[in-house]
Amino acid sequence: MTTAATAAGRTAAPARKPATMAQALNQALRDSLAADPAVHVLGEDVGALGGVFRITDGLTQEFGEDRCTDTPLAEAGILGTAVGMAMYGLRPVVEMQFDAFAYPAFEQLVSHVARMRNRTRGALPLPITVRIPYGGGIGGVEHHSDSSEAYYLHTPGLHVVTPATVEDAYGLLRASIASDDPVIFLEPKRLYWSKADWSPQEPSEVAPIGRAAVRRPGRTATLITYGPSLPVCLEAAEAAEEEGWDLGVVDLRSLVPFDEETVAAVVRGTGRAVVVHESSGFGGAGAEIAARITERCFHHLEAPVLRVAGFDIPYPPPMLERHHLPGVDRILDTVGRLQWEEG
Amino acid sequence: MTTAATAAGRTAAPARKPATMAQALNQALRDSLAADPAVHVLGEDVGALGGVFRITDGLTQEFGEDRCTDTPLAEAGILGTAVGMAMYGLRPVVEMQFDAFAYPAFEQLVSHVARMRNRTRGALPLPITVRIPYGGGIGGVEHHSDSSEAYYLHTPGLHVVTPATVEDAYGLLRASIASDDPVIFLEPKRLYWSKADWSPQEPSEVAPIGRAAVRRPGRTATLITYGPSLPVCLEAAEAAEEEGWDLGVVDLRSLVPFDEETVAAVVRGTGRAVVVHESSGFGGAGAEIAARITERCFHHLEAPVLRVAGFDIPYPPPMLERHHLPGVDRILDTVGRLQWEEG
Amino acid sequence: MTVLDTPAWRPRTDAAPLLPDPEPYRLLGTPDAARLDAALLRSLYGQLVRGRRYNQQATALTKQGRLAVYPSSTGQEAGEIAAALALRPQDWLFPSYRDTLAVVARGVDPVEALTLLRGDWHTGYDPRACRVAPLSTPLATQLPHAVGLAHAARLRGDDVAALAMVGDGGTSEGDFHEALNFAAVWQAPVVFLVQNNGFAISVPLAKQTAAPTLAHKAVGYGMPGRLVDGNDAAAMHEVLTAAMDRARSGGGPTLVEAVTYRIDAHTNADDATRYREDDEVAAWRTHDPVTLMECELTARGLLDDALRTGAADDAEAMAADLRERMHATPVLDPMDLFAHVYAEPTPQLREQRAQLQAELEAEHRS
Amino acid sequence: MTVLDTPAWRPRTDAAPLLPDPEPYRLLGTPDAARLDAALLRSLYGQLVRGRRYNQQATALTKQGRLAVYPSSTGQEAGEIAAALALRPQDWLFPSYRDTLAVVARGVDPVEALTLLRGDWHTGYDPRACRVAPLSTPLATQLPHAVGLAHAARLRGDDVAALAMVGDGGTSEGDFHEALNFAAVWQAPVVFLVQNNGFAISVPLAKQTAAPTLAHKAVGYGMPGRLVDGNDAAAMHEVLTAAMDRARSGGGPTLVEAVTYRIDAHTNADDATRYREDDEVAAWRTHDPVTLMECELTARGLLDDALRTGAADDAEAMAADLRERMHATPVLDPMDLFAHVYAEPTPQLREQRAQLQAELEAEHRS
Ligand SMILES: Cc1ncc(C[n+]2csc(CCOP(=O)(O)OP(=O)(O)O)c2C)c(N)n1
Ligand SMILES: Cc1ncc(C[n+]2csc(CCOP(=O)(O)OP(=O)(O)O)c2C)c(N)n1
Ligand SMILES: [Mg+2]
Ligand SMILES: [Mg+2]
Repeated sequence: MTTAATAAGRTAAPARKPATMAQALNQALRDSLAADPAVHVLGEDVGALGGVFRITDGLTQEFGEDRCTDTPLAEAGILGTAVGMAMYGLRPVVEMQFDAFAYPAFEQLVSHVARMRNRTRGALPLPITVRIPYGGGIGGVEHHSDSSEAYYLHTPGLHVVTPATVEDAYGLLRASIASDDPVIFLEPKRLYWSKADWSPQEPSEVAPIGRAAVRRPGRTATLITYGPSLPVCLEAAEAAEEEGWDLGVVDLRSLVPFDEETVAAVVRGTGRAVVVHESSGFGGAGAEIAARITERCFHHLEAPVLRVAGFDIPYPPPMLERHHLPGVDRILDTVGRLQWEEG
Repeated sequence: MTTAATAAGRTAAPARKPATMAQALNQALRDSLAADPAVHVLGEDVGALGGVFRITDGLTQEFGEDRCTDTPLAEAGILGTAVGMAMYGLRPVVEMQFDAFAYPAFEQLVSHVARMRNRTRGALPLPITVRIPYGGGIGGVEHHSDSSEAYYLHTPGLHVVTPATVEDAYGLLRASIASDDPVIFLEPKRLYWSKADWSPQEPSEVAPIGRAAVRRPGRTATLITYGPSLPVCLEAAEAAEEEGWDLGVVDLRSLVPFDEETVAAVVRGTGRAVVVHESSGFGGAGAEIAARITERCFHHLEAPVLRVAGFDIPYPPPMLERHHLPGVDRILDTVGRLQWEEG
Repeated sequence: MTVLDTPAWRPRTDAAPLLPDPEPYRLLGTPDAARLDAALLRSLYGQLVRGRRYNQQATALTKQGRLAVYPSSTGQEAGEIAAALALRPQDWLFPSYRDTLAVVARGVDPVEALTLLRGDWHTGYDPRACRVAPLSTPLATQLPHAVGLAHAARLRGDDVAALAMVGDGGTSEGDFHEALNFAAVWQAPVVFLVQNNGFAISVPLAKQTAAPTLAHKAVGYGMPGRLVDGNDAAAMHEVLTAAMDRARSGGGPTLVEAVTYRIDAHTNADDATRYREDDEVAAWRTHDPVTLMECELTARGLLDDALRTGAADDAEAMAADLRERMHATPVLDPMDLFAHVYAEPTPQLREQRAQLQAELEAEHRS
Repeated sequence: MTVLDTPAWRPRTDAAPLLPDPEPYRLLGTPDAARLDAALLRSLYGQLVRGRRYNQQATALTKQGRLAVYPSSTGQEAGEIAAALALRPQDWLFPSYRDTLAVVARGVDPVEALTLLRGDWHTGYDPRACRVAPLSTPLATQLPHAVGLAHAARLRGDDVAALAMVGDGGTSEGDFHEALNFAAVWQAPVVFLVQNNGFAISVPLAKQTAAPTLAHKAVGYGMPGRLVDGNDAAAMHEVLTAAMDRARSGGGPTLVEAVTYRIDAHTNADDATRYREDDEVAAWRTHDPVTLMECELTARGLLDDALRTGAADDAEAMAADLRERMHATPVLDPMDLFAHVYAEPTPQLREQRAQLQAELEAEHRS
């Protein structure tokens, strides 16, 4: 993994300067294409247009249509042909244009992508990366704001990765493409334009897939989150200081594999935890995280692990989404319910 | 619901005698077709063959091809056309031949079936019942033993129901077909041939969708389960008596809506609970149940809510499935880990 | 004679009549146009002018922040309008996200037709009352719905047919295939209209299909395929009306390919210069649906000032009304988020509803 | 001349040559058979006899509980064998769950080919070593895999083509549509073989499609469709070989429909009397692939005792060997359940592995 994230074979990259997550993802694709001739990018509008979010901008121009290919408009076909390409030894990187438009590929994903290695006792690993822009907060109309991670993390055979920072966007995408296992790479679309001082020249800072990052230490309670909700949690932690709360924030980065050790260690330290994510709460990632932490840390818990998640409703229309998305207030209200007296 | 489950319009039914779950399901379909001309059954091989499990046996002969229809072999097409039929006022009952073969219909299910009512502010409810034989234990080859409930219960807009007894098979299917909401009706295929003394003449005994049933009271700890795992849990409870444990067993019957009240009440009584299901544990139904109970009953819990589930692996081949399926021993081992000392 | 002559596999359909014409069917500017009723041409003209204006106004509303996004049908007005006019009151329209103009031409209030794109809800009109399905964003997924509804109506013995719209890109989706196959097997009273504008966002038709034409796909389902000049409102009207009549009379489904071009980009948010040449756009402007109709009317001496100004004024009035009503910010009740998920909210939803209610009251107090 | 003559929409393909013959192509029993090489006929005969015996033996193994289930290809041996023979060593076969015979004819050890159906694992052979994809149970899902692999080989500049098999029912799935479309757009070196036995389990072709023939579906993708007598091993061999050669030489994909019939039921577990008439089966027995070949050989005086007994003995030997080796119960290691889920087991899997290990040791002790 770490080698995967090294600068190997990369064309001279710019020095540390403000970059957006979109730019970091684009650089990761460019570097992966340059580093390994087996890497092929395919999807709808990834060519001349550079993708609707411009994540593949310039790749076809630089590497040619065979390396970055506009496909016909059919997601099962895209993923299904990617399976065949991987069977032949290529490393397809598939772009699904939006979260909800990955659903047509669900059978290929669950019945083949996730199972081919196991089915063949390891003879046919499928090093496929499926890039899916996910989540809301961008005023998208119906079907453009789904958080579908729970479907994927419940599917054995898939790795499920989601970056929350510019640096991780680069490093985790490089690592995902270099992985010999299929990776669902969930891109928090509302963080595409988030900026950070970043240089692709320091990929060594990037953790391998499967390691959570403690984004903020805290003694009072721990916020456990990932992807689009990280900035919200950090903001909440800031605001909590006024209440005299010292909240820690853990960024999971990878839902599968799940970094139980790190999360459990942090929660044992605080005895209180809240899991925060955008997707509907019922049967969401937060349920697994809460259940697992409780199994591991029961006697360290001063209060039940609570969850702040999207409501159990279809994603709202743009004008109402702010009520659905976990915000600072809802997070702090929940922290306030961590039974401070009884603890 | 209750009216739905009454004998209204049913053709004279046999008196109480041993019946299999398959027969009860067949009777429920027959009675629903007889009771409401809007009910239409469609799927692959549901006609002359009567379905690969014979659940639709005789329906085409009795009600004609327009009421019980063999469709072309395309699950998205089946569910998609069912959506259109429901838009026109019919009550389609769709059969998916096996769990894994419902995946091609995933987009129609998530993006339309679950959302049409909400999308149209209630103008277009979709009273569709999707019957899916699920789970393993029948020696099926790959793709014939999936437990896919976690995908459905995380999808707002769907009801998710699964019977574990002959009586519930009848009553819950009648209620599901009568429901104005889409229902994913999961049929535990290895219980198809389970028998019970049953008469369709007492449907009043049937609880409406959304009510759990306490199958066995118990003072020491509670096993929470559903569908194919109910008999295993009852067996485990029997065996536990030798260990001096008095285990209660709750049959959820409906995963959505989830009967929080009943489950929480029972767990508060015992202070210890184990959730048991066949599907992979990570992100499975058990995670939601454990997390939710813990949120509600934290101070009544003597130990963390533990889970006994299938491993986080693709469903095993027939010769190895017994190692994967939660059995009596694994359940009792887990009950034994409920921290009796510390409690 | 062998067993191969058994019905089991034998063609039940003759392929020849299913094949589309080699060239798109046209009426305007051809001798055949002579037989066209003047009143029809006048009304089509009025609708085209109105439709063009509607597209301009909706696009303008995006610039003023009154619409989240607008996928224009400028250049495709002939197809949008012909689709609506081919329907009787009891027939159903199944539009794609592109087709708000067809929805409006069908008689739905433009403000309600634009609800999805304004972002206050997912659908603004009552589909049953209007016999118009919600605008469908997931491509081609509305096609099986149209088949199912048409099939249901037929089972009920009702004289109802459905018309479903999809783009050239949408024809690549599995749902397109499954829908057309079900329709043909069930002989459902449904017509599939493919508006082929040569692009799926940035992807040109040559990367979408290698078929002779999209209309040729019909043969593989055993239904007739028709190839039409999608910018010729009269040809579109004639072909769609004939196809709908055929469906109503039990003749089964038809696939109609309308060859057209969208002058506007994919949506207001799209930058078309990244993938298409200006002179291609210019070339298609010479084949504009409004102009084609004007030429025909002029040739037949039908385009007098009354008609011209009448159409323009009517279009202006529609635009002014739309502009004004779209400037009023809709009043929304966040509690609606929980009202329609199920017939009865689950216990969990009731709890979440209460939570939001409390949050809003707190917000209000502070 | 209008803009309609611009390449954007214009047919790049002429439809006529893509259309299949009205009647299934046949060789055996026709004058054309004269040109067939005697050696080829002899070897096809041997393979057919062997294939028929293989189906009988596998079905017998289900009765003895040695196979969980067996989907027989009795009656379809010509297609199974011709598919395998059309491949060079470097080419790939993409079989459906029905096609273990093609897999065996391709050279895979029968015991390994039957692993899925015996139930000791999901795939028994190394797909890369054999250039045979795993048997695919989800219908039509293997077709896009074949397209992707063929496309990848072409991108790599390798002289490799793929042949993918599917049934008549499988053609209704969206994946069939998407795979053929991708193949045609990419001009991938792949051949699609549809074995049309007139049934999908119990569903007859008439409820599956209204197409003139399944081969006609090719036109809608811009590839040639060929209609062949699927029980005529010589015709199948010629057509598939030609299609593969065409693919290899950059000519693009071909859709081949083999008209056939399965004498056996869907699987050993199925009761075919519920949905088909005995006399239909009887009728097809008169058009049996083995018999057709025997007649041809006899007519040409090629069917001497040497050939007949040679083929029979060879088939018996294969069956005896299969019988014997399938009677040994496979020794399985439950720990394999965790070995191949990922390259590296996750922490969670390591824990679960340890749990099962402990359980088994406890079992062992007690
Ligand atoms: C299933 C699905 N995949 C992808 C998208 C994203 N998307 C929206 S419009 C579009 C292009 C559609 O092209 P076409 O069908 O030709 O219709 P047009 O926009 O040209 O009218 C794409 C890829 C979608 N809406 N649904
Ligand atoms: C996606 C999917 N849906 C349903 C099934 C269940 N099933 C297995 S075989 C079969 C019939 C297949 O018919 P056909 O394609 O004609 O092949 P044949 O069995 O006749 O060889 C069905 C419905 C499946 N395997 N995959
Ligand atoms: Mg288009
Ligand atoms: Mg078949």
